[in-house]
Amino acid sequence: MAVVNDMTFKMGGEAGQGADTSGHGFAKALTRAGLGVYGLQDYMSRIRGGHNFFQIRVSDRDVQATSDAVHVLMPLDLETVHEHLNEVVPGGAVIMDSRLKVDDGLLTSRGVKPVRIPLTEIAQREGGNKIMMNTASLSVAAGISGLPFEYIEQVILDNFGSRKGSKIADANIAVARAAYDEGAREFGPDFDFKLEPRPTKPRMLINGNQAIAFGAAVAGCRWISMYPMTPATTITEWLAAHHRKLGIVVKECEDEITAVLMAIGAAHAGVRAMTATSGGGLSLMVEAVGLSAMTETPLVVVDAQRAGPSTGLPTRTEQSDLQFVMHLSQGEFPRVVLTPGTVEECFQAGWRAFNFAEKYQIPVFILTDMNQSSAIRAIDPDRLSLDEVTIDRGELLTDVDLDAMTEEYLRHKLTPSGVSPRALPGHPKGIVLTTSDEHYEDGQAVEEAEMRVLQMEKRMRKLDLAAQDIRAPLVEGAADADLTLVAWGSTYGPVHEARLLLAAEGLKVNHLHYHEVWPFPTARTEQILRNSRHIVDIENNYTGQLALVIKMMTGIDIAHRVLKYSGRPFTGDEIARKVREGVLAHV
Amino acid sequence: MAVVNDMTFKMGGEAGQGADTSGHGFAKALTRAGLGVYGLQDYMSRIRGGHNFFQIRVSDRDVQATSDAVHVLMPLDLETVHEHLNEVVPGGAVIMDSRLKVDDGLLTSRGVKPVRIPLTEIAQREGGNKIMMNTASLSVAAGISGLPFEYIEQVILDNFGSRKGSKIADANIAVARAAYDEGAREFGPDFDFKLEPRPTKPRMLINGNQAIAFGAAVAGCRWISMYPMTPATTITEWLAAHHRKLGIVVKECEDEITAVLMAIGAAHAGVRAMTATSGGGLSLMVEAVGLSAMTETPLVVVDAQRAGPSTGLPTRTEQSDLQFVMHLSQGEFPRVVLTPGTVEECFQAGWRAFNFAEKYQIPVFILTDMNQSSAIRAIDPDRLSLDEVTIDRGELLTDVDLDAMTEEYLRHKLTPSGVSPRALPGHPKGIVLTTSDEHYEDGQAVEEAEMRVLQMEKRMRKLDLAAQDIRAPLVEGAADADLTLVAWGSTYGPVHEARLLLAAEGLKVNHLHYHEVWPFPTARTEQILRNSRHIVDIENNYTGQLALVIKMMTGIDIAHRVLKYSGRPFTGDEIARKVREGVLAHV
Amino acid sequence: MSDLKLFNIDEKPTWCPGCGDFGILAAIKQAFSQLDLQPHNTMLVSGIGCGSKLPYYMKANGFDALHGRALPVATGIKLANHELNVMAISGDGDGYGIGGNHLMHVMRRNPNLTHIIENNQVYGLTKGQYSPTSDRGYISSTSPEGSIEIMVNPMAVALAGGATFVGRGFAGDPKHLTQLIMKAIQHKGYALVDVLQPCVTYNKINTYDWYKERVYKVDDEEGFDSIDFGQAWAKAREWDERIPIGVIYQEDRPTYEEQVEELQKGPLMRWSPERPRDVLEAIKLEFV
Amino acid sequence: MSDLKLFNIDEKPTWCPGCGDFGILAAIKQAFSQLDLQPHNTMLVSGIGCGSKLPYYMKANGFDALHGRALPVATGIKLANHELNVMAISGDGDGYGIGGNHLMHVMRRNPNLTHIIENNQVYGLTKGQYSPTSDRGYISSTSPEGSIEIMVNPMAVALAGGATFVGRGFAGDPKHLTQLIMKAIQHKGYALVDVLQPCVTYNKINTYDWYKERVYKVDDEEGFDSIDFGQAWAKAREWDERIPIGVIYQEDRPTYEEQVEELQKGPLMRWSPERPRDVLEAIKLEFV
Ligand SMILES: Cc1ncc(C[n+]2csc(CCOP(=O)(O)OP(=O)(O)O)c2C)c(N)n1
Ligand SMILES: Cc1ncc(C[n+]2csc(CCOP(=O)(O)OP(=O)(O)O)c2C)c(N)n1
Ligand code: SF4
Ligand code: SF4
Ligand SMILES: [Mg+2]
Ligand SMILES: [Mg+2]
Repeated sequence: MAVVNDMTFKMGGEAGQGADTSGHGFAKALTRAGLGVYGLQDYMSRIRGGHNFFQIRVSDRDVQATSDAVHVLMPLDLETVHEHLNEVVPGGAVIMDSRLKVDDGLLTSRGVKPVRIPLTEIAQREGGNKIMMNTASLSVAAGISGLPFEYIEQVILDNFGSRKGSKIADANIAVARAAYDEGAREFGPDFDFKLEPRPTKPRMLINGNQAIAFGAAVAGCRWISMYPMTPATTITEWLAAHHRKLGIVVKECEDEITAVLMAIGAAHAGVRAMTATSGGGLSLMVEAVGLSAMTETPLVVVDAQRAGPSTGLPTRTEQSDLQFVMHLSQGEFPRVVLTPGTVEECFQAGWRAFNFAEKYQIPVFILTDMNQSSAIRAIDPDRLSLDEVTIDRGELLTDVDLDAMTEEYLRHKLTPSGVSPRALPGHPKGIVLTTSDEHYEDGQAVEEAEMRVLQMEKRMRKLDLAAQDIRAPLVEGAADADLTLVAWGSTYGPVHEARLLLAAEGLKVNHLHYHEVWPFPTARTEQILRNSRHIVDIENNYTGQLALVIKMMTGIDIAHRVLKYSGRPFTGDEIARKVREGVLAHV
Repeated sequence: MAVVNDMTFKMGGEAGQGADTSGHGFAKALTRAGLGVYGLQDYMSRIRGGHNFFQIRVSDRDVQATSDAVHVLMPLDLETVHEHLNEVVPGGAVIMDSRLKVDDGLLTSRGVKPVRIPLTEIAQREGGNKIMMNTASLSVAAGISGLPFEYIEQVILDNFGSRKGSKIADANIAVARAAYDEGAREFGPDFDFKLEPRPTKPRMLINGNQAIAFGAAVAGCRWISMYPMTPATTITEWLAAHHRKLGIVVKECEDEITAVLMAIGAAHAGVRAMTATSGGGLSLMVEAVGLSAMTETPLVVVDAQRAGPSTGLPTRTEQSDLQFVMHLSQGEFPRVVLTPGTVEECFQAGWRAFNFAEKYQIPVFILTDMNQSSAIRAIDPDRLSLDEVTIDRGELLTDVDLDAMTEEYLRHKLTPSGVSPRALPGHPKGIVLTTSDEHYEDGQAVEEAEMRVLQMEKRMRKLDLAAQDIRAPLVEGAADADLTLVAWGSTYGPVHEARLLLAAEGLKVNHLHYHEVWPFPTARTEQILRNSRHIVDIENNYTGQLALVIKMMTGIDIAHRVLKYSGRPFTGDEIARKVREGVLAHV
Repeated sequence: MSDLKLFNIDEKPTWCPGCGDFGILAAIKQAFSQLDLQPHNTMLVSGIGCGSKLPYYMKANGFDALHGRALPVATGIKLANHELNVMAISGDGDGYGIGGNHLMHVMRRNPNLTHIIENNQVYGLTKGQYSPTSDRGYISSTSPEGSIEIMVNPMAVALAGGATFVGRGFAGDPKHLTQLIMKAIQHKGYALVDVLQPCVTYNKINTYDWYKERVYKVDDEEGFDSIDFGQAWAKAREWDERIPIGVIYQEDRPTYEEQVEELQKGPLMRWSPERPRDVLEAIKLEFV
Repeated sequence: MSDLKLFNIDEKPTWCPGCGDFGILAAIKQAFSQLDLQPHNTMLVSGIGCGSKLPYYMKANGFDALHGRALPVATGIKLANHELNVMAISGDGDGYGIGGNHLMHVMRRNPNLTHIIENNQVYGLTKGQYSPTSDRGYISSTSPEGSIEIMVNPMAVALAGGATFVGRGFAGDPKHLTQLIMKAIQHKGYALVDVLQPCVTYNKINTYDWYKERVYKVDDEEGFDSIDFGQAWAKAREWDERIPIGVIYQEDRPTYEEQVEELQKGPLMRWSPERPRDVLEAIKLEFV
């Protein structure tokens, strides 16, 4: 019996063979078909060779993570077969060029179908270039699973955009058509995993970094200074590609120290400014973050985490900078840490960060990670709604305010809220003096204890205020749960999938997801966790950093932890299995 | 009735007037007299002018902190009188040049004695230079309190060392003699605070930075690379001054990034190496600390804390980098954090750090602070015993080991302990390859998950091992205490004094002092704190960082906190008062 | 010309009496006034050090940043609001030591910034350690046997690095310094002004007298033309015996701001953060 | 001459086929072998980038440090054990971008290090952004309208900064490069070798052909003498039309190690950490 709209495709090969681009195109076709799509990229820290893959999960529902099971494997080289064959489910298929030297017995013994098609030959014959083999392979996948050809054709036409009707588009379409037909004809009848379009209104296919960048764009960010670092670079690259439309200044700097300090300078002068980096670059920004705090200059820093310590695994994922960003730089000061876990939350973090930064005149961190930065998901465009966005610049003095001013302007005025009205340099009534030294209200350096204490308390008051703006952690699932899965950031997806799996087994389970983690939502956390019978902390790191923060803030000890630090993201199956084995087996 | 050997001297004036040097000389005289001496320096972030002071507490016992009460004030300028007169106790004295324009009524109304002596005149008349006024002032102090003149004379002779019997020494002695005699004669009979020598064997007068540097010297440190930063610089300056005797390479670098990386390079090549800085410089070292961890290169970093955030109060004290050093740099890795609180502990941290660093091949932090770096204390030389020092380089392969090696050398070999035997580059059998990327045992970069996990676990195992080497926190005072004072680092002194004061009032109080704080001594902490009725956390910071760490590790919430973040150190009186008012009043 | 008093402030410098920084402060105020600048359209961005305290001591927008980090903050400010006259102020440790890389790269960008380096050839505020411009052999607490590095030659580095204005002044000649700073401000592009600044407390070698015996004005040299790179290079390499002051080199090259598209319609900070809805919706459609 | 095979290792480079780094790797091995070096007395210290992976691909002591940070680690190693032949290896982003300040200051120190900069005028490993040596106008993902900075001129910077050996090679001419690297290793002091290295994947401007059309050997020029600073300076400023390769400049100056007292009796790492008890007790007495 056919399984409809619940399957996973995986294309793998050497870097440079284009598994990612092709995979992305296929994901687009599936999105157009109205299906739930989650696509994950996996690559090595090298430009050519090695082994990369792209994996796409498809479903009738909105899928949020990848799965362990693969239904269609599309190896562009031999290594992909050896690496991933064991993931292919019985009944699944391996789409191979006829000449790929694989012993079919290896497949058939596992119940996997060898789908041998002369891919290279088709590419060369129909398209005149064997580089179109990827297209051929994907078209076979579409053919055997019954995805109507028009979706493939449309994506090809899109990709060669302006050159519609061009030779190259036509050639690709010819290759696709031939491969599709042969696949459908020869292997379709015997293949039980099928795709059926579900017409909907057009949907977006977007990854976490694009969502952050788009959020920043909507928030009116006009400045990004940065230094390239995986997996943060694509945020800048997206903004650079749109710089004309957005009127945004994009500056690549000589290092991350410069990048963050230029952003601080720009923010001080009055523009919404950000920088984006990963751990190593963030390490170099540490001193400047303290400068932002002390001078009360708004600053937005994206830290796209990867597996550390040090250079670590540059293209692999991890959630291991939480405590680092909570405590980085000498001394004590208020900061906000946002930890989005979905593209929607990435978008929100992207715009909300600027409001936090400007309202409280503090550094704000957006923590994302390798997995989330590049994983794509199909969503309804309304989920990134421009209507929900507010732009709140906080107590920013206008020229009118300043014109009316009768007293000397005090940049660091002591106020009950802790927020000092901000003048931008340039107005005769608002001469702005600030400094990284502790200071008087007017920005002159201070030595005496009393003012030091007052300024320290003033700054720290802003944290209490910001706490009121922080969104409570999400709780999803059973209200009277026996089991609470606790997580933050990009593990939202797999934990969500795991919850569904466990709930389907009859468990009363819920999911506590932290997407805005500092100032810590202590009261809400206690309210939820004090009522949970069993709590499992799930993190993509070694030490269970969120669990440590929860304990630090509430005293609640989360005894069960599912931690992963291989540099790879969780799958929902994996979490469900580990919860079953590691926790449920022992309670 | 005379109070014997329990008083505090304070000399104050503009930067450049020499309150610190003179004060230090006086402290030396008192030390020679066999008294307990604790001397504290306080200065502004400027080179001339402003207001600085030097305060010396003297006692029959070993005093560990300064006090609120001053018995003899020696103002070198008017501001000192205005700033500090209110600290002088009834019966105390202000030693002034006859011409200093102070209304004596201000003093007498508070029961304070104006001791007017023509200091400048004496300096000029007897010594030929009014710069000797400081000497005159101190000599009056000695005169009125009855310290035998020989102690003053001896220090003067010492200071002009090689020039003994020189004109300048003679001139100073003449000034001192005249001032001493006039003070003793005119004001001595009427002054009730007296000093009596207590002959002992010779004692040392040493500050925290000297003790750390001396500890490092004893440990065989042969390398310090640094960039100047208050209050860490004096560690390097002390080592530089002794570089010939110690055969140590001292390198001032272009910045802290270079400083720490040169130390890592030197350590990798086989020497015991360190760097010393304060918060801003530490912020710049963050990335390199991760490198040390990942490449398993021993590294010792001293962070002499000052009031932050950012440049903050450059010459003021604070304990606000604890959580920063615990979590700094991306990713997760083992580290050790030592937090000495006395000169003895500074010495111990100074040598123990190198053993931790080499045995576990990790970064080790010594956290000290402005106050401790420059505060001097008189101690029995046996308290910095060379006999207690061990040098343990851990699993360091000798040439003999390497000669005998039959297999390829693996720098990052997986071992049960997590420690991989270390070869130093240079031996034909031990080619050493390492990298900041995650790696195989042989040092080649790795992409695959399995080895990543194994290396991660290997590194983290070293933390468990290091935990066994960590010294338990000190517990002093009543075994069955009703009240436990919890503190770390340089607050040891004032908390110690406060405990004595509170105990003297009949309270059952003890003091839990953390001097080696990470890996955290969890079991011992629970053992002590679970038995305490009332716990007060005392820290020189805003957020109570140790209390947060304790809660994170044990879940124990310390409700009462005595926190100070004015940039000034605690006094014992102050803590005792705050505990009485803030805690005891409410229980 | 604006009123010099506009730039006065009721804050007494904490510098040691006699410090060369007083002369520099006076010269900057003079230059601002003579160029008709106002406190509100000027911005001083400094590092950390004795000299970097300068923004405290005059009325103008001021940002005392981090040790070594005046340039990137100043560049960010300038690009966000290029109507401000932005001046960066560093010490020698600050500008040539820890901040050296910013210097190397700002020269490639050529933003319209004036950069004053108060070069006392020593670390003043941290009490007298040797600096990157200390003479080889300089004895200090961190170089008890004398430093073994050769000194940075800021003029040569600036020429090699592509600076479009390279000048040197002397704090002991505030009049000449004022003229020099004025030229630097008027220059369109990055202008480096290295100022020989006696530190009376710590540097007992490079004193007022030491400098006075050596400095001479390039303008007094017949035939010297600061537009000639070759001549400039020759001057840049002089030290020891004779030390040239004045404009060593000047060149015309587009400024950074002129080349950033987004700045052509006026200062970036003037734009509202609200972007047109249709632009954003159109971008969203790209994902569909 | 040692056996070239000594330096071979069973690890396949992950570089793109045709990458200029292959030529550099071959030249380094050749130079080591011809100078009779051995894996155990050589040490390669690199940053992070495509080129910085080089230490993985040959048998020698190796330390792949941080992006931009090869020099300080190499200096630390060299001073701790000056019997090792230490070579630092950087990319252009690595060495001239983020690591620029280390370059500026290592030249003042003159440790006996060989520094190879694999200059492909692009950020390779992060996928093709423009670098400090990219030509002005270079189009990349972070400079969609072309970069607006002028490129760093490494040769000029090295001469102005006080480097005692300044050379340039071309990855497309490994024989010449081998000779150059040998001279750099033989040079006593800091030797900068900038190597023009085509990045076949990202840099479509500065290709093998582009370089081939332009490079020429300074040794082939009549009358050229690398000891003459003036001639070197002239060569250093050439680019665009003609690009000189070979030893541009060479000078004798004491090395860093020679000037550090503590190193005169042999490598620092040979000393035991145990210091004589009497020395320590004597120091303790100073506090009494
Ligand atoms: C990151 C960092 N490192 C070190 C310091 C300490 N520090 C303050 S000023 C200074 C040097 C000052 O020398 P210079 O820049 O020449 O200025 P000067 O005081 O001589 O005017 C140093 C090292 C600091 N504030 N920040
Ligand atoms: C602190 C830090 N910032 C950024 C990166 C990311 N990164 C890795 S390699 C590289 C640039 C590589 O360019 P280059 O140095 O020219 O070497 P190439 O790859 O071209 O050989 C960057 C930016 C990093 N590893 N560390
Ligand atoms: S220490 Fe030197 S530079 Fe600093 S204020 Fe005093 S004289 Fe000026
Ligand atoms: S990306 Fe360029 S530099 Fe990197 S390996 Fe490929 S060709 Fe070489
Ligand atoms: Mg200086
Ligand atoms: Mg490059």
